Amino acid sequence: QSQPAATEEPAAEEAAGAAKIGLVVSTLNNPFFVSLKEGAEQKAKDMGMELVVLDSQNDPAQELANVEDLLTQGVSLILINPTDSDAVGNAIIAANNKNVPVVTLDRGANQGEVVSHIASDNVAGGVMAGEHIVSLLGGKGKVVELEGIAGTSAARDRGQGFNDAIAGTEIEVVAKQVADFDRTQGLSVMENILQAQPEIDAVFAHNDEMALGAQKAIEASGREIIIVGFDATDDAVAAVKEGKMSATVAQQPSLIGELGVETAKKILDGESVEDFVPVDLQLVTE
Amino acid sequence: MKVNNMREVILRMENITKEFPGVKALDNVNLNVYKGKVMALLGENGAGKSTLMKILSGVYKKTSGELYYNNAPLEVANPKDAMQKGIAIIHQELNLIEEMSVAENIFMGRYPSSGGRISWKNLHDESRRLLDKLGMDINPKTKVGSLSIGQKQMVEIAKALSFDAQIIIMDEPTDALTDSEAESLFKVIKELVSEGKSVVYISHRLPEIFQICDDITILRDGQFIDEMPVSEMDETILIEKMVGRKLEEQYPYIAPLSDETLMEVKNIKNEFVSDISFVVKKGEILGVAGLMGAGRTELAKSIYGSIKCEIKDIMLDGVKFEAKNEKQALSQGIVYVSEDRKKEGLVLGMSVAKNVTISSLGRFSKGQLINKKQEKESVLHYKDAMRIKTPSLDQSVKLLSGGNQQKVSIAKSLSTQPKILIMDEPTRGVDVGAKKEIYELMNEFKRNGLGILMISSEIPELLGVCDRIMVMSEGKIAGVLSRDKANSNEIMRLAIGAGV
Amino acid sequence: MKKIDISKFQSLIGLIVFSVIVAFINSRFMTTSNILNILRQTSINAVIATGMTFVILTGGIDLSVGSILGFSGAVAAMMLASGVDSIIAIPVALIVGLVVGALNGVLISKGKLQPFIVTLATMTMLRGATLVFTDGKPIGTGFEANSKLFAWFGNGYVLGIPVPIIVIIVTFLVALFVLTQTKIGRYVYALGGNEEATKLSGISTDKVKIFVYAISGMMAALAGIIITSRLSSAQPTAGSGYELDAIAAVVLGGTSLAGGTGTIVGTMIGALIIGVLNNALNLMDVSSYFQMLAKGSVILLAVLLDRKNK
Amino acid sequence: MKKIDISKFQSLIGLIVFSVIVAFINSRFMTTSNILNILRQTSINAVIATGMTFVILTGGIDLSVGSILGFSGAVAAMMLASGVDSIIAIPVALIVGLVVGALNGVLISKGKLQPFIVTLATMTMLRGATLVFTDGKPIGTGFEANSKLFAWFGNGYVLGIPVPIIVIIVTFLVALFVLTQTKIGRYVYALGGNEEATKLSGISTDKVKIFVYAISGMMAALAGIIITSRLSSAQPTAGSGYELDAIAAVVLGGTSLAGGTGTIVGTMIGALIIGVLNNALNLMDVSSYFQMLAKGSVILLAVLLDRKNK
Ligand SMILES: Nc1ncnc2c1ncn2[C@@H]1O[C@H](COP(=O)(O)OP(=O)(O)OP(=O)(O)O)[C@@H](O)[C@H]1O
Ligand SMILES: Nc1ncnc2c1ncn2[C@@H]1O[C@H](COP(=O)(O)OP(=O)(O)OP(=O)(O)O)[C@@H](O)[C@H]1O
Ligand SMILES: O[C@@H]1[C@H](O)[C@H](O)CO[C@H]1O
Ligand SMILES: [Mg+2]
Ligand SMILES: [Mg+2]
Repeated sequence: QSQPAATEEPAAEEAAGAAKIGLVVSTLNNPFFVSLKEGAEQKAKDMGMELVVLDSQNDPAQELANVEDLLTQGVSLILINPTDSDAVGNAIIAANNKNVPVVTLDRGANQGEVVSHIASDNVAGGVMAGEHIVSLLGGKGKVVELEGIAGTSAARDRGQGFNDAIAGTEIEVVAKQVADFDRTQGLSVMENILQAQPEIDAVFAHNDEMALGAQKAIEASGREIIIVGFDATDDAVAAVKEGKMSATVAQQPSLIGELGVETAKKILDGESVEDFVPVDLQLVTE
Repeated sequence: MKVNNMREVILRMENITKEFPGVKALDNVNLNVYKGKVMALLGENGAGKSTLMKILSGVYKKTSGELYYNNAPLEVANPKDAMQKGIAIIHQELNLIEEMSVAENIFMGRYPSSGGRISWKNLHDESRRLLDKLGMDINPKTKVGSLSIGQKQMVEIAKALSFDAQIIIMDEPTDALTDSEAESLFKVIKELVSEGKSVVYISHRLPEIFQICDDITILRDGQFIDEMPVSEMDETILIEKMVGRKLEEQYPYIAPLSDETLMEVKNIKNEFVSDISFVVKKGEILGVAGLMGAGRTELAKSIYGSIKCEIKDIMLDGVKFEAKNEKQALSQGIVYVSEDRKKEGLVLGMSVAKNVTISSLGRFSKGQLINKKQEKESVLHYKDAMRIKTPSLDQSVKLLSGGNQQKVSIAKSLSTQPKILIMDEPTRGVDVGAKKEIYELMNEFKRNGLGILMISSEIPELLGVCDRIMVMSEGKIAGVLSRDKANSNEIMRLAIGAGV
Repeated sequence: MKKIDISKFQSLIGLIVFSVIVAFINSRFMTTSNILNILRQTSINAVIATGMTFVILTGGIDLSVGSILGFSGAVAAMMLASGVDSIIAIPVALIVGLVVGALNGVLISKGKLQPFIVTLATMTMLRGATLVFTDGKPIGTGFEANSKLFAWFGNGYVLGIPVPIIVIIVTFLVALFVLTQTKIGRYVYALGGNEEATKLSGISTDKVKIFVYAISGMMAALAGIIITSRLSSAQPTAGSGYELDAIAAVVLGGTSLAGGTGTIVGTMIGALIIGVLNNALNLMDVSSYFQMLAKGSVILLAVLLDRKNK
Repeated sequence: MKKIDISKFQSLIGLIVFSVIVAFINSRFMTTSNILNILRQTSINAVIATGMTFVILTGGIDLSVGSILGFSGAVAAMMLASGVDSIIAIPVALIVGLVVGALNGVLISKGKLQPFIVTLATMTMLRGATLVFTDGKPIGTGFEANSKLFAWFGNGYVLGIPVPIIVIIVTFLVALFVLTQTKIGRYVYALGGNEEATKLSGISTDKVKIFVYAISGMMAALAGIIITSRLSSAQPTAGSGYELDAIAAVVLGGTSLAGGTGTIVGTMIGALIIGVLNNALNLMDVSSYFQMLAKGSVILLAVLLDRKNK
């Protein structure tokens, strides 16, 4: 595979002003990533760095285009929150080819050279949620799993962790439906499941948006069901406080964003960084 | 200009000019409309008649000129404005909403209502009254889409009458009508006139002009030629003024060359027609007469493969002719020219050239590749032969005058070089000069030993050009008359079913 | 007329047959509570599809309904969150939808633009506006006194019937009356049947167009209010993709996208087919991938059957 | 003819003016590398929009292109992953697209169904099928010898020009030739202008319909191959929503959704407008929410300007 002679030298302007770095976010249609972005923006402001944020709208092809556009702009480093760990590969390779360092946030990359990866472990989070439910139900009961957007790594990993955690107990998943990480979908899918299942003890939703939708459906049905979500968004934490949800696995999206910018700064200053920066997960219960 | 002092001019159009991009459709044209009189507006296809009337009815804006109504200057902003000022128009082309009922179409835009709710009873009663006046026996609740083209035309007429307007413009109203309906229309026109209303009447059927009009205004090539009372006119002078030259024999007839059979229809049967058997000889024009709804169009479409048949047994040139669709019919040498050029005949948005060759592209192509030079030459040939008036071959067909559109539609079918040409009302909307050109073309077709099935509601035309005339009634053949035996009484007798 | 009646009847029969089959497979399907559940879920799509029917009857299309839904929902929630009373917030949200819809209509009629592209553009713009305006985060409607009525709208009951179901019944009756008994309703059909002829009859086709898009916008806003009320929160992405479900309901109901023919009764049946389908597939715990397969097939089957009867 | 030429010219001028403005604001915009970058990004949409132009010219619409893209991409990746050579995998993927598209065409023509609803149904079904078939997971194309050619397709260069750009140039020329110089091209326009008259002119309108949907399907598959190659991975959700960008490109290019008029040159300009817009907004660091607002407005503006010139 031939490459054209590099006509532009992206790093050339680096010394001229404040370093400009790029952040490519998988989607900004989800409060989680909005927090991540805001954390990064705040940190960049504090540190006097210029940060360009682009939204991939959950489409890897758009993600690749965004990275290409950033490279054209001549950013000196790219923070990327992949739409998908496999599909992001060529975007990272494109940056590698121009010698622009890459840091991944929240979701990893399976190809290309990444200087550092900053994320919480979604499989571990799924396990946390699963174990919480196992202990509340005493290892026996019927649960419903509301899945995230089909094909996303977050959905896969959380589902895997959760199912690992309940494996070997007498907990049975009686319904498993996709609700697209979306609150409205969470509501109607849960309503229908409630109709179908006379007995449900707990619900695990792959994120809080779906959990909050499901909570509405359950509230309306007047049934008592344990709800566990993921993300610890403001709404969800409030719901946990009010006892409407049992727990949510707290990620710290804002911190992921902040750490991303900090790490970027270190890399640009020539300091060494860890290749994996884990961000704590926490089970938020009342 | 001779203006009779006894007449009261209710409307005057003075020095009207209308320019379209690349076309000066009207150039300083005058028109007088007299109270209680019928003014004929005549001219060749493309002379500018419809354009002038569209200016009067608010569809087009004039480029320059003045209008006076009861001697006061008149401005017409849009169609609604024209209606409110007492000017109603029956457009040359149908403007109906097929999915809606007859009554809803007649009163479109003016439904009687009370308390926000349409008064259906009122609407239907009023429509019934108008239809009765026109001698139309159709239920006001019928969907317009299920009517024949002639019936639709009658609905348009009812619509124009419903305004109770002072001036009623009729742009080729009898174009799609058979004689008996035309007669009902004439009766209505006489009533209108006797009530003091005025009519502007456009038609290419000259005998009608002498029957119902009081005065004649003639246009040629967008220019005003003359205005005079009908009483001072005869058909020869009229034609001469219209076309700007003398026109010999209106119906140029030549005798058939042989007696050999070209097409033999042994039996056709479906839900529209039955017991249909007849022959068309080589070099023969077989006319098809009948009242509206007799099933002539359906017969044509059954042969052509557009309508499914239970039985269809046809021999063409000694070979069994079988066509399940139009494509198969064309490839075996039969082509159909539709009676409804706008809906079925032309792709209005496409150019003249592309319309002419759409059915016969195979002749100009190697495989898929079109030879554009060859195509253009052929189109030019038809343009000249049929005197199609268009600024260029690339002009969109929808911008041509009605008669010229009809010529394009016929050219399209001729371009397929068929053995049998089925023409459904081929001279509908075509001026006298052009009609003759079409007849000449048909004769040339004849000379080549080919056959024509000509459906027409204009009996004089059938009598003038056909070798034999087949009369249909209620989906069956009521009789076949040879040229020497045929006359309009006999045709009418058979058409109303008296012959069976 | 008779023909249409038969075909209406047919899709209704299809719906009934399908329901009976599901009822046999899953006994919970035919319970009162599930039927109310289906109706309540269907109400959102049915309301949007009602507005969409007006638009499609004129031969137009409205892709912006989902974004209008999201936008007006956010407006309502924002007002409630800042203490405005429901009695103000609800009409304001409806008017916002109406105005945005009318704007679509103005662009389409006065600008002589294609409805598809205009509403595609406003769909994109309004979603952007909603995201800017909410900063990409959900807005809670609060649970204070001022939002009581608002909460009732999505969650309340009247004589045991959920309010959204009442809303859709009322909407249906009003739409039915307008389309069949009023002048403007008939002009909607006329415009879709033959725009040129309608214009020549002296009807202001521009006004009719503005009317239908305004109705569609207002219906979308109404749906936005119901959703926001049900979730006690306005999602900035609420309504994305809803246009397709609404159009599907209209077409399943036998309305032609070319305009001029169709009925509001058909649209209701179309919306119910989609609603029952979603519910049934969930009840039978069909995996979501297969749900897509099934949904697509049923839509195809429904239109094919409908056609056969014509 | 002259009129059309002027209008073509106008949207091109609009594109150029816009580009010049952006070039002033951002000096990186007009660099060779960025221009190649824009063209390469545009290639996906341009390829799909080319097929869509055929469909829209007949008065139809194809909503299933995004799903066909995803499906054929997955088929190609699956084959490559199991060791099949690119030289087989690429044509097979194209044929899959062609066949699925033809199926749309058969349903629409033989079934006499509305294109919108048929392709909406197949869009849903195919997405479901892709998810079932990939189990919702992305499929890597691998980096073995067998996928070299495939990788080159999306990432390679010929004389310094990225292959996807070559692909779109070739596609454009072929489409231009077919639409202006061949019988079938003429029939496509005729069908869109007046179906009834076209049929009575002895043209098999069914075949023309099947042809255009087959072309659209194949073009979508071609786009799927490019994307999958560029990402070295087939995403089960790839292509969702792409139909709207493709339709927007076609309409921006001056083609009427009613069918019968339009040009492939226009579509290319339309696709470029969208591509340049996306790139420019990114380069100028416009926040993503405002990008939506801007994109919608520019589309509106473009169609309004285009109309003014007619
Ligand atoms: N909208 C238009 N744009 C361009 N040219 C037009 C337009 N309308 C009419 N014309 C041209 O103006 C001329 C007059 O057309 P018009 O329809 O008034 O003729 P007409 O006398 O009614 O003919 P016919 O007897 O065939 O109906 C024709 O040359 C026609 O091609
Ligand atoms: N689409 C239709 N649906 C139902 N009936 C129809 C339809 N088209 C025509 N008919 C009926 O079929 C019969 C014959 O049609 P038509 O009037 O076209 O015959 P015709 O002899 O060709 O008359 P015309 O002089 O009007 O051409 C009529 O009774 C007519 O009402
Ligand atoms: O971690 C994030 C969030 O949980 C979000 O809700 C969905 O996408 C995941 O990647
Ligand atoms: Mg005329
Ligand atoms: Mg007839």
